Amino acid sequence: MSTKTSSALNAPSSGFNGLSPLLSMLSSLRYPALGITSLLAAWWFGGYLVANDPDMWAFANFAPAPTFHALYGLVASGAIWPTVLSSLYRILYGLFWGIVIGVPVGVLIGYVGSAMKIANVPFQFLRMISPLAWMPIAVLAFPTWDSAIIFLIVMAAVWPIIFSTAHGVRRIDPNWFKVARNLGASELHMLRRIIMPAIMSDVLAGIRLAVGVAWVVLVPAEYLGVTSGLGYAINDARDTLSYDTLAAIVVVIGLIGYGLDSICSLLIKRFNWHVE
Amino acid sequence: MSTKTSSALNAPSSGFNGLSPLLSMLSSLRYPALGITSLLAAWWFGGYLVANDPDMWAFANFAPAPTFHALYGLVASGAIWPTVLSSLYRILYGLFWGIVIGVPVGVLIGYVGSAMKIANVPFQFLRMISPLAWMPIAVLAFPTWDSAIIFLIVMAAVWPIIFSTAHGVRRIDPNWFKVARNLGASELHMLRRIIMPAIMSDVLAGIRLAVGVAWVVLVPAEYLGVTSGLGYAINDARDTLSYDTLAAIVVVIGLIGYGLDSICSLLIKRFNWHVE
Amino acid sequence: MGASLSIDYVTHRFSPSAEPTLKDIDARIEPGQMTALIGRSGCGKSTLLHMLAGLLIPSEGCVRVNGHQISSPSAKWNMMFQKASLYPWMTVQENAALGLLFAGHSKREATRQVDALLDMVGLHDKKKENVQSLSGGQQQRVALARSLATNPEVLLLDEPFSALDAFTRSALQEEVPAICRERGITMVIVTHDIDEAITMADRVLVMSQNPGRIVSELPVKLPWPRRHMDVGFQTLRDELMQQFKGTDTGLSGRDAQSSQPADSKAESAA
Amino acid sequence: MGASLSIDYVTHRFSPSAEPTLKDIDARIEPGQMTALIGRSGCGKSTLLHMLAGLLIPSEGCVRVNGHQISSPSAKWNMMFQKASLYPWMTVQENAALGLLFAGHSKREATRQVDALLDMVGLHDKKKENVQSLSGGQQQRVALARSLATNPEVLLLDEPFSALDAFTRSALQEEVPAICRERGITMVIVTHDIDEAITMADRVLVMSQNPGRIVSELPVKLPWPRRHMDVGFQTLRDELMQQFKGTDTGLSGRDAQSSQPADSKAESAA
Amino acid sequence: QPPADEVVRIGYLPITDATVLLVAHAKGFFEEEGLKTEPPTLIRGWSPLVEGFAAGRFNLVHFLKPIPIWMRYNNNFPVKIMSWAHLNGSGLVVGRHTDAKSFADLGGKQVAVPYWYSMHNIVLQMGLRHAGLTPVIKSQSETLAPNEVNLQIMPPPDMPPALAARKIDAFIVAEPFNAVGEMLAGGKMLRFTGDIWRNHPCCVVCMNENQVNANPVWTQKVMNAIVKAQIYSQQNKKEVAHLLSRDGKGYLPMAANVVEQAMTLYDQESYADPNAIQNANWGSGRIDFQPWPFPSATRLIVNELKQTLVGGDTTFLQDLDPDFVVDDLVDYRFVKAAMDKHPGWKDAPGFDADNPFDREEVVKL
Ligand SMILES: Nc1ncnc2c1ncn2[C@@H]1O[C@H](COP(=O)(O)OP(=O)(O)OP(=O)(O)O)[C@@H](O)[C@H]1O
Ligand SMILES: Nc1ncnc2c1ncn2[C@@H]1O[C@H](COP(=O)(O)OP(=O)(O)OP(=O)(O)O)[C@@H](O)[C@H]1O
Ligand SMILES: [Mg+2]
Ligand SMILES: [Mg+2]
Repeated sequence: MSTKTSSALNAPSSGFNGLSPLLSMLSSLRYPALGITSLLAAWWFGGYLVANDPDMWAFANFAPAPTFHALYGLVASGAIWPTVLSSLYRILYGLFWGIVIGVPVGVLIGYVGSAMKIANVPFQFLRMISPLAWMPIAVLAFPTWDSAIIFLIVMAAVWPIIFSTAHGVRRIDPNWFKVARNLGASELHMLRRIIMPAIMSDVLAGIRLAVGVAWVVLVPAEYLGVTSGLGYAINDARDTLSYDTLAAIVVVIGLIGYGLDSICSLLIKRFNWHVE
Repeated sequence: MSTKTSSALNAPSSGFNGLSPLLSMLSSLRYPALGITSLLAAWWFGGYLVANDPDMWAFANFAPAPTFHALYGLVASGAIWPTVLSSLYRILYGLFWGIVIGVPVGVLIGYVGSAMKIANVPFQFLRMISPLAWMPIAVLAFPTWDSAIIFLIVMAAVWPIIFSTAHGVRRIDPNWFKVARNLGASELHMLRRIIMPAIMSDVLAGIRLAVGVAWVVLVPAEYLGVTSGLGYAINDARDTLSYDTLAAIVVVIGLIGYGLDSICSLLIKRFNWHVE
Repeated sequence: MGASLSIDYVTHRFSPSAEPTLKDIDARIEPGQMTALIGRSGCGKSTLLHMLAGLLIPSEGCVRVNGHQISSPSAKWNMMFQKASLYPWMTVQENAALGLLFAGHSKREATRQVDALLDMVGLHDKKKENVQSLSGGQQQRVALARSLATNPEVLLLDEPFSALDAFTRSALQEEVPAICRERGITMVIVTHDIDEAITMADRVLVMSQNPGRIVSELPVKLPWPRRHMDVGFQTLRDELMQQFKGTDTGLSGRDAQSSQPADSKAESAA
Repeated sequence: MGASLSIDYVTHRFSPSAEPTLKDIDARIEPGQMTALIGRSGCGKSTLLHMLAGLLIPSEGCVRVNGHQISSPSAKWNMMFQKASLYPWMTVQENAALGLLFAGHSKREATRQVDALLDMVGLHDKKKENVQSLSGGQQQRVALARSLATNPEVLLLDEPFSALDAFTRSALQEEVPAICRERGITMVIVTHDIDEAITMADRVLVMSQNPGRIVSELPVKLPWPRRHMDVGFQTLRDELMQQFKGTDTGLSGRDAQSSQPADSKAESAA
Repeated sequence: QPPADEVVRIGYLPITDATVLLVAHAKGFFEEEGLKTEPPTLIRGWSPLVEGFAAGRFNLVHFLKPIPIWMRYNNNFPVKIMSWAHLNGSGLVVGRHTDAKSFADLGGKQVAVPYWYSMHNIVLQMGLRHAGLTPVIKSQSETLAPNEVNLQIMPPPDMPPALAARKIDAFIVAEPFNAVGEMLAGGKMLRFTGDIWRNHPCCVVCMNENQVNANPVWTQKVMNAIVKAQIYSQQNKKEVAHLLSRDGKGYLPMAANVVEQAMTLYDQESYADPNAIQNANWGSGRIDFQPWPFPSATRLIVNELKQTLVGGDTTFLQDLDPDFVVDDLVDYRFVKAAMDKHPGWKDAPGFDADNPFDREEVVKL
């Protein structure tokens, strides 16, 4: 999405430039390339600093070169795939439940004032509980480790979704409700035709945040009785001081997260009704 | 905040009911009371289930009765205060930096299209990094344990703020930009007079989420060389399997979090320009 | 068939401590009658219309439709708002068809029905477009089609043609009452245009401001369609203009600076 | 002092593949001149005004102010939008004073200056109120005050009085040109009201639709203030009405259903 | 004021393995040697402790014995083992739902270990292999063959509830989590590790080689204090337990009675069924303290590590020569000098007056 103002002003003319599609695609990659380059540069520089510090050189493995070497090793040996799959499964399952619970609850507390008042105190308490504090409960309450981990992910990921959704509902133009009632909308119509389309981009923004939170929680969650997954691999890498592997796993998580986020972005574009 | 529709329809008449202020205050506590009661009931029931399981009865200490007993002990002995203070200090400090970094960055990527494109990839990678994966870096890069912990909190709390802010900027009515430019607003005016007031409630919604994330991260962050704090106390409780203390600390975190959240809510009300 | 409306001693304050915006409004409207409401900007016309639509509950008094007090909106008494408030995620057609969808019609049936109305308001070539790309007047016409489509018993129009050019406006000033007469719809139109009031209504209510009251009422007993140049039309216009002028000098006395030139102009226009 | 405006062969398409919305618009406006732009709803009046304000870049041709091509908005050429677009977190006063604040005036000074304007538009008792509680016409008047306050060289008004009652409107139809004359502001007003065009402008441009073109131009050489009943006024009105009618039958032929009754009505009005 | 790196900076985990470091601090042994100390820093988890040590935050730490092997030979970090921290001190606890009486009964079961590179994992796998079972690392959903034992890594605090909720069938861990597992989760001690491998090392005291070389005098003083603490701890287990606990100086978060049971309860009546103490004649305690880093034990560990199943990449281990490690990894000079100065260590279990600095490793499975 481009600047509001410049798009409002110049969008019509931008279609007329003489660039071939390929060239314009390349030039649209300019910005991401700049971003990636800066990240790599900062990363490399961090590694360089550490490598040249007499006390800390042992940690210099997290620099880009060893990391990509380790990443290559992980991919080439195929060791990464089961790891990725099992974590992805947990994340997606957790997000699924986060959405299934979070969106309706968010709409409810955004729309119905009393629901909001009832839920406020319990939600404030629940959402501040660290996954590490939930762990004993998860261990006691769930039959399998996987379900305990998914529970931890849900307990962390559901809040951004609930809050974003509720915030979106509260920001809906009150006139839109009036007009709909006035046209005879039932509560169901209101939900399907007015509220859902109106808040879609907020829900997706919440899900985007939830994706990040889910990955963040995955690492402590995979302390629990599992022997595969990216969080487990990170714990393992730290245990063996293999900071190259650790950084490689972080890169993998970043790539997957980026993929999930891109899906959300696409959906936001799809459901965004603001004219650009 | 009450239902949009009911407020739009009935707000004018609601001021005229005959209840005395005291009575109406009491009746406004009805909903929170219901919420708290349900939470306590669910909690009590969970404890009851565990206590009646022949295998797990020994872990039933997290139930309300032992918890409040432990809480009383913590408060009566005064042991809780230094714990609360040191964590609160870290959280507030972390939130402070989260806001100081997050709001400008969020405005920038929401407002300037190219900034968004540049930052997207690096941000997607950075935000998925678990505090546990950051830990080695934090230990290396920061001179004190406290600053390492605050770094971990910032790295987790900054994302909801950035994303909420950027989302808010992107949702600003394009006409508002047009009108402002048309009236001769400089970029600085735009920021101060248009963007900031327009996104205030989004920023605060982001901060509300960040408060939750900060508490969640506090527990693993206080793995690191500190000897006080609520996260530290939770870790202690876990090490000793004193689930009553663990639950009591969770209650304390909930209370403080609720307090912080209420401040945000008040500010949201203060800065919300939607007519109710 | 149309419904009867009854406004029973309605007084409204937006906050308990404020001066009343509307005061002791009392009026009855027969089924199928077409009533115009005129008055100065800010006198409370939209507020009164919101009450008739069940979108606002008066702080005193009540509003009845067919004798039943109304307290909530319904598709039976439809209001077209002063601001178009279209849904930006829907096309023109979808916006216009919304009321029919809510009433349980299939998408196809609803589309078919609104197509005729969209043709009538001159938007045949904009049906599939996003409403955000419409001009101000086009948006207003979509809102009009949307209100007409629900086929309500009571139709409340809040300055429905304010963004239209003279020709489009003039066409619709004829079409809309024709539709209402045909279907027996009770119509209330708020307008700031005295000619429009006379062209479209069976009677005209004049509101004063601070507080908003109904200060006079004029039946319009002219044949349809009404011609601006007819003598009856002109007489009525003069009479209304006098009434209207009275709302300012007599009752508020506040709007002095703007009312002074208005008087002189209006006189010359009359 | 006012600036000169020059529209040089402007053609505009909202998307490269679409039919042009504006086609070959070419016109020059002298400093201090007051120009009215009339045309059917949706013909492109607002689009053209956006270009004059620097808020939209034409896909072909260009717009010049005092000979310099403009490509961005500026406080020197101010546009009052068709939709009021007030900032909901500000009071009436703050909204109106915004342009002055941007121009570097102190808050006190800005407030003092807009107070007079707010009095003029009849909002003296609403100054401290939130703009969301204003009626449609009141909001429009705030926007007008905001535009006037910046004291621009060029003032672009997009149907500025559409939500106002006859009296308020009539007062402002006199006040606004008076201010422009006094300060030498170049004014362009878009309106759907032929009387308004004649009352306020030195010349009237008539636009056709599909595509939007300027089809005719009429100088208005009447003394100020203008009276609707004057003979010169009536002649001009009849002439414009004919031109206006031509924009439909001659060039688009699409709006048939709505234009038919419009013609008959307009004729009777003329 | 001594330079910053001469202040003794201890990092520790809140487990009984840290006893000697904490006792040396609590009892002022460092100060007796003329050293300045900072209060020991509590860290949760081996990884942050290793990172803190490698980043120079600490100059005196305790590590599980395999960790320095890993750091020195996989990461080339100049770590040196200065002495042992304690002997024995761990056990294998089985859930009451399993009825397991010996290693052989663990076929098809889930067993949790605290850390792949730990004595616990090594001893557990020695036992499993001896019983003809194969340790595997599989996901929970995969079915296990009757002769397979699935291993998983788990933070010690989660082990007792996991055992109670029957998610795992057994765990092997250091004290006091065994004691907690017995008391709260109805677990049974299947076998003490010290009853399998006589007086095995568990944690070791480590320092940075550069620091040692740069500051031999300082190092000697530190080691003197450590040896004194070893002797004191071995002779006053009960008092030390109280001292470390929350009720004493609060180095550990546990209550005194838990720490006490974890350090002292070691009799055959209490642990008859299953028979957790089969070699009572060894004279070991539940935990014992003895500083000398017997080379034979290091050799055994390196050899065993090579056959121990762990979750990471262990290629570097295969080329590791145990005899080289014995001399390269451990610094015997300072501990020897300290032991010569403070002979109280001779009371330690398994002391052989004829050959005090060599021993034969005894493993009875
Ligand atoms: N952003 C846009 N994208 C596509 N089409 C647009 C856009 N904005 C306006 N249009 C189309 O351009 C034409 C002219 O619109 P414009 O708003 O200029 O009309 P107008 O003359 O101001 O009409 P009105 O009197 O109803 O306000 C309309 O048909 C409209 O649908
Ligand atoms: N929500 C509100 N809160 C407070 N005051 C309000 C609110 N809505 C309207 N008002 C005030 O009530 C008065 C009547 O408003 P209303 O919108 O009914 O006027 P109107 O007759 O429709 O005017 P116009 O012709 O300008 O649309 C105005 O002075 C307005 O400021
Ligand atoms: Mg109104
Ligand atoms: Mg327009």
